[in-house]
Amino acid sequence: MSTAPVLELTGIHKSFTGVKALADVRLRLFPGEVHALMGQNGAGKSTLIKVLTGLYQPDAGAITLDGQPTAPKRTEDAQDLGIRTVYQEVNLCPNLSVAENICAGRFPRKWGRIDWTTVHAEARRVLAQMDLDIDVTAPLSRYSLSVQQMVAIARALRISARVLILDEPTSSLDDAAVQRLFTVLRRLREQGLAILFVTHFLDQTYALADRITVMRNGETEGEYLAADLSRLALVNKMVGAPPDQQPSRLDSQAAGTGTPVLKAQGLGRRGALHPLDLELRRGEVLGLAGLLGSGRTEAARLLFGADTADAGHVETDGHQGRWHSPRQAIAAGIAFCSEDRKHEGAILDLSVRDNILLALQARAGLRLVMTREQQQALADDYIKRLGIKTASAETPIGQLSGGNQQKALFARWLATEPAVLILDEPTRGIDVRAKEDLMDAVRALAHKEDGSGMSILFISSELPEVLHCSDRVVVLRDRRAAGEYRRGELDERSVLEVIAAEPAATEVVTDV
Amino acid sequence: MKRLLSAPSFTSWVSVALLVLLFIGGAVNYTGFASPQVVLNLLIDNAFLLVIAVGMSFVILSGGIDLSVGSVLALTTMVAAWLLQVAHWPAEVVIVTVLLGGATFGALQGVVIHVFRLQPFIVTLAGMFLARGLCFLISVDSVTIDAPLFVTLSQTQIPLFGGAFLSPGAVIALGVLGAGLWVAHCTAFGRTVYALGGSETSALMMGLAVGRTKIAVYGLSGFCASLAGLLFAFYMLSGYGQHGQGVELDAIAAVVIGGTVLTGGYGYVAGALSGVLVLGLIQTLIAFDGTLSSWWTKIVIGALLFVFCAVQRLLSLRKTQG
Amino acid sequence: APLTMGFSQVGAESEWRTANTASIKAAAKEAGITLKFADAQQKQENQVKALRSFIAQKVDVIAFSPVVESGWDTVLKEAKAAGIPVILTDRAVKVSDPSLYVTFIGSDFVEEGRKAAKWLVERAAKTPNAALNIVELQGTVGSAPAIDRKKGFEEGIKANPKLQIIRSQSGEFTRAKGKEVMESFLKQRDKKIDVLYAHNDDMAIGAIQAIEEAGLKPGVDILIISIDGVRGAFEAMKAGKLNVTVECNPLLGPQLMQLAKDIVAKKPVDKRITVNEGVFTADTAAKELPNRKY
Amino acid sequence: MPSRPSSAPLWRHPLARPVAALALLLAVAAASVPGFLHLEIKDGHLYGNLIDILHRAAPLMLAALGMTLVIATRGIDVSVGAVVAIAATVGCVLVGSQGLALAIAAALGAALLCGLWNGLLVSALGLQPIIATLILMVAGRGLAQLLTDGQIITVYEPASFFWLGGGYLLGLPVSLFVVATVAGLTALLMQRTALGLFIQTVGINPVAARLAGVRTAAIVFFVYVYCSLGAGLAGLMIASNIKSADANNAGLLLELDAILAVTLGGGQLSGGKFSLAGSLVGALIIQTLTSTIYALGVPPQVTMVVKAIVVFAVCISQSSIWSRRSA
Ligand SMILES: Nc1ncnc2c1ncn2[C@@H]1O[C@H](COP(=O)(O)OP(=O)(O)OP(=O)(O)O)[C@@H](O)[C@H]1O
Ligand SMILES: Nc1ncnc2c1ncn2[C@@H]1O[C@H](COP(=O)(O)OP(=O)(O)OP(=O)(O)O)[C@@H](O)[C@H]1O
Ligand SMILES: [Mg+2]
Ligand SMILES: [Mg+2]
Repeated sequence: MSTAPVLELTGIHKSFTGVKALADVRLRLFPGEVHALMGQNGAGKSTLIKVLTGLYQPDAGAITLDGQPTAPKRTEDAQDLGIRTVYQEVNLCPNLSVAENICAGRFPRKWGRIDWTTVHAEARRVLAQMDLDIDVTAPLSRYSLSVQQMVAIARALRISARVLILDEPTSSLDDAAVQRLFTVLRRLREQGLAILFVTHFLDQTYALADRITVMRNGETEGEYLAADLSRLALVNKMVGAPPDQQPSRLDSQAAGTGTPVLKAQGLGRRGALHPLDLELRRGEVLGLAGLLGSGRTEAARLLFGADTADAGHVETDGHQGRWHSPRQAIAAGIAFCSEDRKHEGAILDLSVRDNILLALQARAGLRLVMTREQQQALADDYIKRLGIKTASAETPIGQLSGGNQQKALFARWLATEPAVLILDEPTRGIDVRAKEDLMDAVRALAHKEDGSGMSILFISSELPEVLHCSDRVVVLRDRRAAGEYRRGELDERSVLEVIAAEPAATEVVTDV
Repeated sequence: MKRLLSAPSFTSWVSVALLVLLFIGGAVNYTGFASPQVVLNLLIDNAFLLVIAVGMSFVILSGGIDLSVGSVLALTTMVAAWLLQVAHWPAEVVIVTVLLGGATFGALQGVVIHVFRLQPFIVTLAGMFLARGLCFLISVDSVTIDAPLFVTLSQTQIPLFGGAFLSPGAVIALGVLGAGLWVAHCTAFGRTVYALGGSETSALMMGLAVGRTKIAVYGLSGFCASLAGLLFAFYMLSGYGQHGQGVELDAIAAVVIGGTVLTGGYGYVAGALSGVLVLGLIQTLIAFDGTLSSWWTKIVIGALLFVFCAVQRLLSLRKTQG
Repeated sequence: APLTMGFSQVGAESEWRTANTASIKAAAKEAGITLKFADAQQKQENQVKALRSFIAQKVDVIAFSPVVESGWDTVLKEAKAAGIPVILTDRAVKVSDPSLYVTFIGSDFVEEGRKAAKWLVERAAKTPNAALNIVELQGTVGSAPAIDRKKGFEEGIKANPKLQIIRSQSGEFTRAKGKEVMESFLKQRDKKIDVLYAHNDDMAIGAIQAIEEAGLKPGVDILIISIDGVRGAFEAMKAGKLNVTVECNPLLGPQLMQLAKDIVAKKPVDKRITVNEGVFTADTAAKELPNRKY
Repeated sequence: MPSRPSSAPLWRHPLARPVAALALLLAVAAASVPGFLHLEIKDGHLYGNLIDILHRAAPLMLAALGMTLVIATRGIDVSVGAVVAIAATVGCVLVGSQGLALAIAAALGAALLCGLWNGLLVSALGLQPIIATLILMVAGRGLAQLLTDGQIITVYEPASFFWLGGGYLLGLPVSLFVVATVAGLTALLMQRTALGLFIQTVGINPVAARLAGVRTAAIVFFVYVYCSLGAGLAGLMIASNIKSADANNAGLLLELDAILAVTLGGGQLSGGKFSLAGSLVGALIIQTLTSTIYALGVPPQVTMVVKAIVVFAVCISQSSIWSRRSA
């Protein structure tokens, strides 16, 4: 492993109007190695990757490939140099078919025309590496974010390359999918590929990485061999604390068992979810566990009225029936933080302040709920409380790093002080420390001494998170409830057994 | 039935069905309507519009818009007439020249849009003024074309069955439609156009040739517009700065009626044909009726357009809900 | 069976045109002719489509007011092949073979321009020493009346060097644009404006408002000449704000229907039939106004 | 209205480039046409090219204000010109017999109906905005002509009708006060209520807007109604100015100019952030250009080319690539 680096970046500087994103950053990628890039939200990981792949031009610094200086001007250049990239947000075309998304740019041809049969076969082949068997001719938008993320990875894997860059590829994948991805990556590593991997999961880092570069506040903190760096040391380097500081833990209180605030009876939608009974009580955190495609997102959307149910009904304080629009659910005190922040959450061009204010204001209607100063104070308060890294509350949310966008959207719903808060993958793309803070916040919101806590429906592909947070866990399988367990009744292993009692649905369910 | 309903081309089939209904309506009400020549006239009279609409389909699919096509059409007729009648160039050379000129004009607009990151609407609007203005710089009057090749192409009737005929222009237009379909669905360029319309940033991050494709799309539209100009010149045998007023709007309408989404990424080039036929059929119906005053003509066109779009929309709504 | 005529009108872009349409429709009813009317909305391609549909309907005679002069060969040949006689109204066409149409009935735009110029030349003769600065409000750029009325007028004043067109701009045949352009002319203080020549009455009426708003007396401080002779022009003349309008008679319906009958009955007709048109000045306006139906 | 951090330098302000373009255009006109900027008092009011520009731009500014909001929601309204014709005709047909108040109410009422129709097609039926409004664009002028039988309706009475489009107040055209009032009220509406926020939200990400509880359909509905009302007022203004209604020509192609004004003012046709002031400046740029062309005595057949070149130049000067270079 002591060969020369394939790719080396030195002295990279990059600033955006008013924001210094990268300052004197270094990075070395060696062939046959997996290199983890670690850092808190907003540390500059994604920006570095964008510089390296020609999407941004660095203000200063040098990139060398095989010792030769290069300067990719466009993403095409980077591809031609053998650098394949999966960016942080899914950056594919929702209108194109899965197969096209995988093959676009390098279509197999026959007699001057695209050879569709081969295109589809190719797509199936790469997806099969990750055990995904879906209709590759269907438009990408038909599939959930997790599937889209796998498609994005498949696209990068299709063409053999010399450097493979993956920016938080596993943020919405479940364990099984992650394991399959890792198998593929290990094989590629053996073939001599240099792999750069960004993640906030320490387990994944240590399972795969040979070398770790830590970034903090836009600077390189250091480069280490994974074997030489303990977890604790890594976390402390990321946050900039002394190497042996232990994270403080807020001990959680007992489960709240209040009165039901949200009851779903036989709630279902053809093609999405079998009729489901669900009860959410005051002051509890209810976890929804399940594999990809098990119907968790669908359940959440029906509970919120994002999709209209065609069976069953929802009961809240003083309301019984089906939601016809999210507005009705919001009026009944329900909030929903979607898993797809780019398409269903963030209003990218608007400021962090406006984004935080939006749901509160929408509920109030046209009359301004607060003065400009109060808005400012509200936004600043959340920015501080949730540790959102932003130049100011007036910065467009699109300029924040992924994890910080996620936090701002969480703030949007907290600001409405809902009775029921539905969180679909709220920890997606959030760094280790922030994740703990968020989970603590979730429990604190629910477990108020006076019993006035929120009821929270917590969905996450991270089983430990679900188990850690929830007072009760409902397991979904194949789009129906497969069991309900109280806190402490289950450990990770037994949940996995429940989840995987039958082989997970691997084909698209069109009619239920 | 279910299969049909869930097919992605469902909306297009709705258009075809409505088109047939509209035609039957005409045939029942007006004598002489149900003759094959009336159908063929739809193609003959709208050949130029079809060609422009094919080019426009690509532009709209890529998420852009091209307002300059009507003026480029006029400019083509004018330049062609001037080269033929005043400069006495050979007809073949003129044809090649104007086609290249149109493509260049379009591509230049594409370059401005891409390099300066400007909105297609405004750039092509300026292009529209420019091309129209250039016509009047050549001559404000209309110029008759009498080059033998043009006259022959204008007056040739390609006999089909039972005395019905098609013009060479219509055949060329159908050829362009076929080529357009092929390019859109079977070439990397075509797919990149769709990708651009789906999400430009994504296309960029996927490493697709965004800039080249954009420029090519406008070049293609310019080419189609000048080819349409030639067809127009065959059709009218004249060059005139006022030709093709408002054709850009007709073309956009045809493309959108044909099921393409104006914001890009979704739709079929084939839809251009049904869109053009709808617009043509509405006009034919009105001409056959022959009792409408000028203002009722406008109102009826609007009403028919409304009925068509509303029914199309309602049927596809039913589909997504059912 | 009653005679069927297919008539393709240019559009309804002006009062003059509306009067023209009304006259044709009324005359057809009067003469017992079934009229197939199609409005081309100012587009030649629409007219060609309409003519094709008339041929498909096998009408007995086709009449149309061409949007432009050129570009009619192909479709007229189709009409001829179908044995349908064609009458042109209002505007002439340029075709390779004059037998493609039977006759032309209507006005001569160049002649109208000449008549306007003639009035001005005579008027200028009364004040032989003074030079007269003329501003011109043109019609829509490229349209046949705009081109021809400009041509005729320029021809008419050429002989007199004291008559100079100092500014010329398109007012697009509308009141609003006529007013806007005239306003702009009036703001330029390098040369005094003596005469306004407008290609149609609407622009002249708009310009009169601009002149009044600038504190001048239209018809007195600035002589105003226009063409068409619509009702509004006569009202302006009666008020002394317009000096002269050259009539362009839209009421050719009865003549057209008679022609159609004659042609179908195979009677010989002239190739060129002009309609009666006059030049009306402010003095005759009051008398003529009640006769104006449009 | 979009806000800006006050710390940004002046030349980075979104209005800086449009205003600079306008200033440059005026400078060119002043340099090449002697006395172009000359103002004098005539009959107790200001008189000169500058006043003409403001006065003539008034209807366009009204249309551009509405178009700004429509475009902010990712829509487009091509029926503006037709609505102008309808309102102008209704107003002129009624003003003689029914009196001023009723005529104005009826004209604005007709415009309101047009807006409701457009809004219904776009937000309830879900037609694509360009097609939805194209229907009215085609049929609207026909409806207006139907009311007048194709004639131009000339208004002789009452004189008060001419005040709106031709009168003066405090030495300035009344139309300017109308525009100022409408623009001011709109700006107030955007600032003092959440409407501006909602409009931008719907334009940037309609899916997210719906999930956040914004009444997307109602917002879309509103902008079309607002746009039509603005067009209706513009129609009355035009009719009042020329003391007549010309159903066939009133407001012809005004929609194109309005869209151009919005884009020249820095608005994005893809929706989202908008600037009312920018659109007003855009409208002034267009009118200044027209007036300059008249004043320069550019022959009509060259006018289009000149216009095109100026529009190209203004656009390119506003390109974002310049600011990136200098940043
Ligand atoms: N286009 C932009 N304009 C302005 N600032 C930007 C832009 N892109 C990124 N930034 C800023 O640069 C910094 C680094 O962002 P980056 O996305 O690289 O973080 P990250 O390490 O990938 O974080 P995360 O783990 O949340 O994805 C952030 O402060 C962000 O606000
Ligand atoms: N591994 C897979 N193989 C085949 N199809 C899948 C797979 N994962 C998801 N899908 C399909 O994707 C669609 C949406 O599933 P989605 O992942 O949103 O459900 P979910 O339970 O909400 O998932 P998540 O765990 O991401 O919240 C379904 O049609 C499902 O069949
Ligand atoms: Mg990142
Ligand atoms: Mg999910």
